[in-house]
Amino acid sequence: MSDEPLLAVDGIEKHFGGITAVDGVEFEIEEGTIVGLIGPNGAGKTTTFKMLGGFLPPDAGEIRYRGTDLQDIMQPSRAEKSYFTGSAALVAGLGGLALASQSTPSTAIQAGAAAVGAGAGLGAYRGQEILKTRHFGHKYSRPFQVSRAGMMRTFQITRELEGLTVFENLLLSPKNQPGENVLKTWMRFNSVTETEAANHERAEEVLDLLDLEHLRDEYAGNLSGGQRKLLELGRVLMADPDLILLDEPVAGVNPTLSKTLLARIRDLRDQGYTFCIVEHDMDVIMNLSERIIVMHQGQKLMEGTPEEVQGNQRVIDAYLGG
Amino acid sequence: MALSGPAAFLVSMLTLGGIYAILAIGLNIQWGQTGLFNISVAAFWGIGAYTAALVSKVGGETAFSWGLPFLWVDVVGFPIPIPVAVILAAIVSGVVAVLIGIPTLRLRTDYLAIASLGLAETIRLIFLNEGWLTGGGTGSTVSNPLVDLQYTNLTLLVITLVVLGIVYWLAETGVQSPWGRALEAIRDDEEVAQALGKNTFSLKMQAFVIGSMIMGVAGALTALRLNYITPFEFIPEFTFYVWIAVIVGGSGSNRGAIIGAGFLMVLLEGPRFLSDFLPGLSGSVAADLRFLLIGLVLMLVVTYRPQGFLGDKQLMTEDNT
Amino acid sequence: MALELQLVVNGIVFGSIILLASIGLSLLYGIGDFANFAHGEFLTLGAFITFAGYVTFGLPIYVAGLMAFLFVGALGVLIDRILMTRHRDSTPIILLILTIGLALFLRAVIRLQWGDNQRTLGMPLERGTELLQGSVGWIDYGIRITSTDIAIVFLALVLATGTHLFLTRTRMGIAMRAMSDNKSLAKVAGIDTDTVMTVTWALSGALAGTGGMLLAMQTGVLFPRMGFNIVLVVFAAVILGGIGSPYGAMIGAYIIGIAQEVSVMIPGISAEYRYAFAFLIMIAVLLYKPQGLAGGRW
Amino acid sequence: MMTDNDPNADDSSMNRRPILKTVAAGGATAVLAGCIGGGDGGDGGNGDGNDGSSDGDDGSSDSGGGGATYDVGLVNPYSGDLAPFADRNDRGSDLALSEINNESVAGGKINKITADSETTSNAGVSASQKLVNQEGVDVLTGPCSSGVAVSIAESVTIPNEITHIMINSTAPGITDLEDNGYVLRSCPSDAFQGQALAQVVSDNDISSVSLIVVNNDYGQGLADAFQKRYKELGNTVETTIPAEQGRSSYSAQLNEADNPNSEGIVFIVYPQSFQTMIREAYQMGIQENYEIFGAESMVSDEVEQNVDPVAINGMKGTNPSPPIESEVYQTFAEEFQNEYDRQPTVWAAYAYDAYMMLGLAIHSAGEYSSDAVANAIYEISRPEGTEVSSIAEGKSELDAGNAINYQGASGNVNLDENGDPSGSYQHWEVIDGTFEMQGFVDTGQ
Repeated sequence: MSDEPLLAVDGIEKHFGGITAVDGVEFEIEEGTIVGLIGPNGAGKTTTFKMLGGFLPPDAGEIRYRGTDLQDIMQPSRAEKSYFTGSAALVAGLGGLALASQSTPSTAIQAGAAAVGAGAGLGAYRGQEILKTRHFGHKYSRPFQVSRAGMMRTFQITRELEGLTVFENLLLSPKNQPGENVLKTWMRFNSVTETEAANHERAEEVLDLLDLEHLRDEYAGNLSGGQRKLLELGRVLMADPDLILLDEPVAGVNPTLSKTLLARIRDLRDQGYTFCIVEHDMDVIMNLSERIIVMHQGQKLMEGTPEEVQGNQRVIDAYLGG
Repeated sequence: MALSGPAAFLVSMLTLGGIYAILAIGLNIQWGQTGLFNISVAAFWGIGAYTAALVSKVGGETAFSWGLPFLWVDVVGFPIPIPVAVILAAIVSGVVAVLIGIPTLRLRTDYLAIASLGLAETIRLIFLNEGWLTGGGTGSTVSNPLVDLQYTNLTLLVITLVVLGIVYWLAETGVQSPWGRALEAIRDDEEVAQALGKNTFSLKMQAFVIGSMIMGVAGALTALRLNYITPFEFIPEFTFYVWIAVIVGGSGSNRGAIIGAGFLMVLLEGPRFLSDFLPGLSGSVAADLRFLLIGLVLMLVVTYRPQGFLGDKQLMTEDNT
Repeated sequence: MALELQLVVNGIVFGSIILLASIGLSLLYGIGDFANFAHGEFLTLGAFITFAGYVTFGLPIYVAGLMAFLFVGALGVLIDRILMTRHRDSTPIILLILTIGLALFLRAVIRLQWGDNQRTLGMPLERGTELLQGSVGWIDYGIRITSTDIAIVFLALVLATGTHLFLTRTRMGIAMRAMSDNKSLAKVAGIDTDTVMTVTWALSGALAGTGGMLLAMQTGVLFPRMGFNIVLVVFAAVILGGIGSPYGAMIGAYIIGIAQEVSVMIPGISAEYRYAFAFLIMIAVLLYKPQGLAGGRW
Repeated sequence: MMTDNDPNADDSSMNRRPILKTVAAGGATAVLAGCIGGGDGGDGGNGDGNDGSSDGDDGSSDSGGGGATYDVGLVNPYSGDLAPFADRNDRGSDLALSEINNESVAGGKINKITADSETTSNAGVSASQKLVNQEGVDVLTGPCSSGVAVSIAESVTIPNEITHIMINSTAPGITDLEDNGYVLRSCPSDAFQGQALAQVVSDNDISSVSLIVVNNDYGQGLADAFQKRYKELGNTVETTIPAEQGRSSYSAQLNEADNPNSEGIVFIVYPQSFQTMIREAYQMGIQENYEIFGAESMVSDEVEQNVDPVAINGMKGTNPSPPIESEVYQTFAEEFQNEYDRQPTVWAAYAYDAYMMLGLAIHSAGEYSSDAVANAIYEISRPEGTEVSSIAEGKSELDAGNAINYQGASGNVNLDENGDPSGSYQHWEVIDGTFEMQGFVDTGQ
């Protein structure tokens, strides 16, 4: 690992129809810091966030996490590629076989047709893949790989998994759960129960940390807005990522709870986690962040320490004018 | 050679009910657990049935001529007809499910519904028109090894219940596991599941394939029950029947799926006794009234108890999209 | 030998039949946010009411068609008032199951009323007029068109245009579009969403009723499953066009109609598979344009 | 207009014969049988029908008891694709039952219990399970489509050793069922008709045809038999085009059949699809270029009444022929006309014959049980013996100790060792929009 920052954003753009939502934004996030992302409504913060998380591919520019382009992180694995290719070949091969068997009883010709079909299917699939990625600028959007790589986001409007209890929500997050392979579950692998027990333990700790023990078995759908925010943070903690993208972590949270939340975030920073936070509450963001990036109309207006941002006339104009 | 009298009727109904229960559990994994709006149940049911019919023909000759007890588990490594048929039915259904899943599982819920319905119809057309493989409209005989047994219908019931037990265990274990949790996450909000690092496409595919394999197993049992299958068994209406079982039983609950299948059997077969109470009712009017009743009950159930008997109220009454 | 142009014409005629059903289905899908599986039964009912008017009462065919338009429209209102008002907040899946129940119910009612045997409109037979006979190179062009074909296409287009005007020129139509775009916003803006839903049901039913008449005119035979048998194709057209977009549905209907007919030209594929063809096209389009052709716009 | 004779046109027939209102509406089968037979609760008997006859020794050998009821099951497609056949089966069988129960056979009456097959095997098997095991019938009749019939035979009737008389299942494959003599039918196998049809087409000097075939057991079975014979006669089949029932358009199939190499088009489809097809064919001008032929399935009132004569005039084909000139058929047709105010179809005749044979077999055996019926039914239909065609005649001959040979409305119904009657076929031509029989087909074998 060289001196490449944890996250480097380089001139990303996003257009929706004729509207330019994000226009050449660039910034960097160093490990172990809290960076704030602010701006008036419609400044493109959320779109930027989506692109960082891999949910939206940028139209131009590059996002590098630990020096690797997000597009490379989100590449389908070799296994997945061969699985798709194989399926295309299988379908076309069967098609060839069916066509041949209609017209001739000769096994050799049928086998030949099947082979030709399979080849054609394989070729057609590879061809359209190449066409798609090389010539039509197809971008991958497979955010789970970003998440697995260690960069995890929360949502502006908390999206709890309402049919799951608080405890289950927490248990869901950890990476590399052997129990998520259903065959291992059915075969009763030891690793499944062991990991599950470890996760249970950790989930209890997180519940404790966030003061949510009393809601352990409550359906997440029944939580208040603030409790959901806490749960969302808890879920991220369970996954143990390196970089946490928080989208309005204290919006709609009562002041007491909000204070707890912010204290937790600071603690976590001290433990080595890195945060990037979008927040409307200026007090919160000024108190929390070491660096602040201000966006306006899809562009980066400025970047600096809270003090610098607070005194900046352009920022004030943007907020008042926007 | 077989059980007879009312007991036999009951056995037959229980067998059919068991088959519907297996189908319902398969669908419950897809819909109740993962939120996949699959309307191609009948297709996988049919694939299972036809596979069983085809392989039973292949294996029939040799295994029969040995005069072995047909449920005998292999000793010298020679497979016996029934398990082979059932397992192969599951495998073939699974392979087809993978192929269908690749294009359709990326689609939005309701698009998936119609796409799967269309593919089901395509598969039925293949059953109907590829005579060299399926016997076409004439149908296909099933070399049922059970037919020569002392208590054919009872044996089939036992097999069905054993399969149902296995399927139920697999489904329940799956649901309770982290795998089931991840599927539920996808059902509730696929984007969140992605943000949490779950490969949602792969998980959806797993649910789709496993559910479809279970439906294929039900198909194999159906082949054994009917001994002769035609493409007309696998029309879209039967998919709706299975949906009724799942919804009425309660989405997301495997026990509910079984209860729903029981309810479905009462709904489908109960009105047969209607003419006993209403003499003078002609056969065709009775048949029409039966469907009238089925439609009515369905509307009433979803109006007054949308979560079904054992369902998760959360899932059925709140909009999660 | 099959004349290529003829296939296209056949496709346009078939597309026109499913056109009306597609528009209605798409409106319900967009505004009510659910798939109406009873739509096929609306078609059947429209056909049978046309039958009742034309054959049983001896009215002129278009008067009978008007009856179908009005009656099935009224049925739509009835269904909405009695059944659907209780389900304004239900999930799409509940509504789907509900409409499956409704479909079974309606089909049983049709059976009880008209029986299982096929009925015939008994429209006079007509040999198609030959137009444009000739050939260029290998391509034979030459088409036969009957006045029924022309009437079907004309009527479908007139109603489609009428719907277009309704949606763009009237308050109600604009309210419907607003509601399709954003339900909560429409509610906030003071639109009576309940009434809008009822009108949508009425319009959707009326269009399907007329579609049923066209179907009966084309097929010549009526039977209780006739609507259900084509409803899958209608769904394909709606999805292809983009759910909730009536204009997309119009395009979808013609694409599906033509593609089905032209698929006969592919060698080695049995004519029976043309029904499958509609779905294959639909899935292929969705893979590259997941929102359908209209892309969620009106 | 056409509604008058339309099979379900309740309204028109109701006015004229209020007494038969329920019958015309397809109603009251059980009640009707019960009423005519003396009204001793034929329908209420369902409940105790279980103990009455399920074990075979209660209601049987003791033929003296005037109140004995013999439960017979009819699995009938009241819903589903073949629903139009259900009423035909009911009418034919009810007509036979009224005669049987007037006379009483072996001192008892036959009680018909129906169940809906929905035209699918799953439902059909359930229906027959109910009839056989719940209601305890010893003889099962129906269902309609051959696929369902085979499912029921394999899964219910053969294992339960129930005599199974199929009424409309004409698939050639049924002949080869390993049924231990329990499965028989009152309609001839399509293997015979396929040959006859091939002969007719060939005799018209048409040496290459396209086939449009409904893709179910009936269509495929018949098409296969046709093709085999037609080729033997030195002709060629250009294409066989499957067509599913219930489609709204068959232009694709017709376009495929529109093949410069063929001289004729043979339709093996049901009236419903045929009406759509022939309409489209006419619009396309197919009749101008091809000779058209059809199987028996389209010989029906619906086609005669609903299809414009110009579209079908000159069309030729075959029909399993009830001997229309025969006295038996004439009597049957007349009774049928009186009862239902319509002309019978050949299917009604098959149903009628099935029940007549059943009645005679019961009387001949002197008891009602599956085995007794299965044995006796072959005996009373064989060519040896006095020819009889009504229950009264049959009873007096049998009581006198003579062997009888039942002559049915649908033909001589001589069951061969496989339980199949041999078929005799007439060829027809459409003249002025009606099917005119042109005499019997000599298949030259």
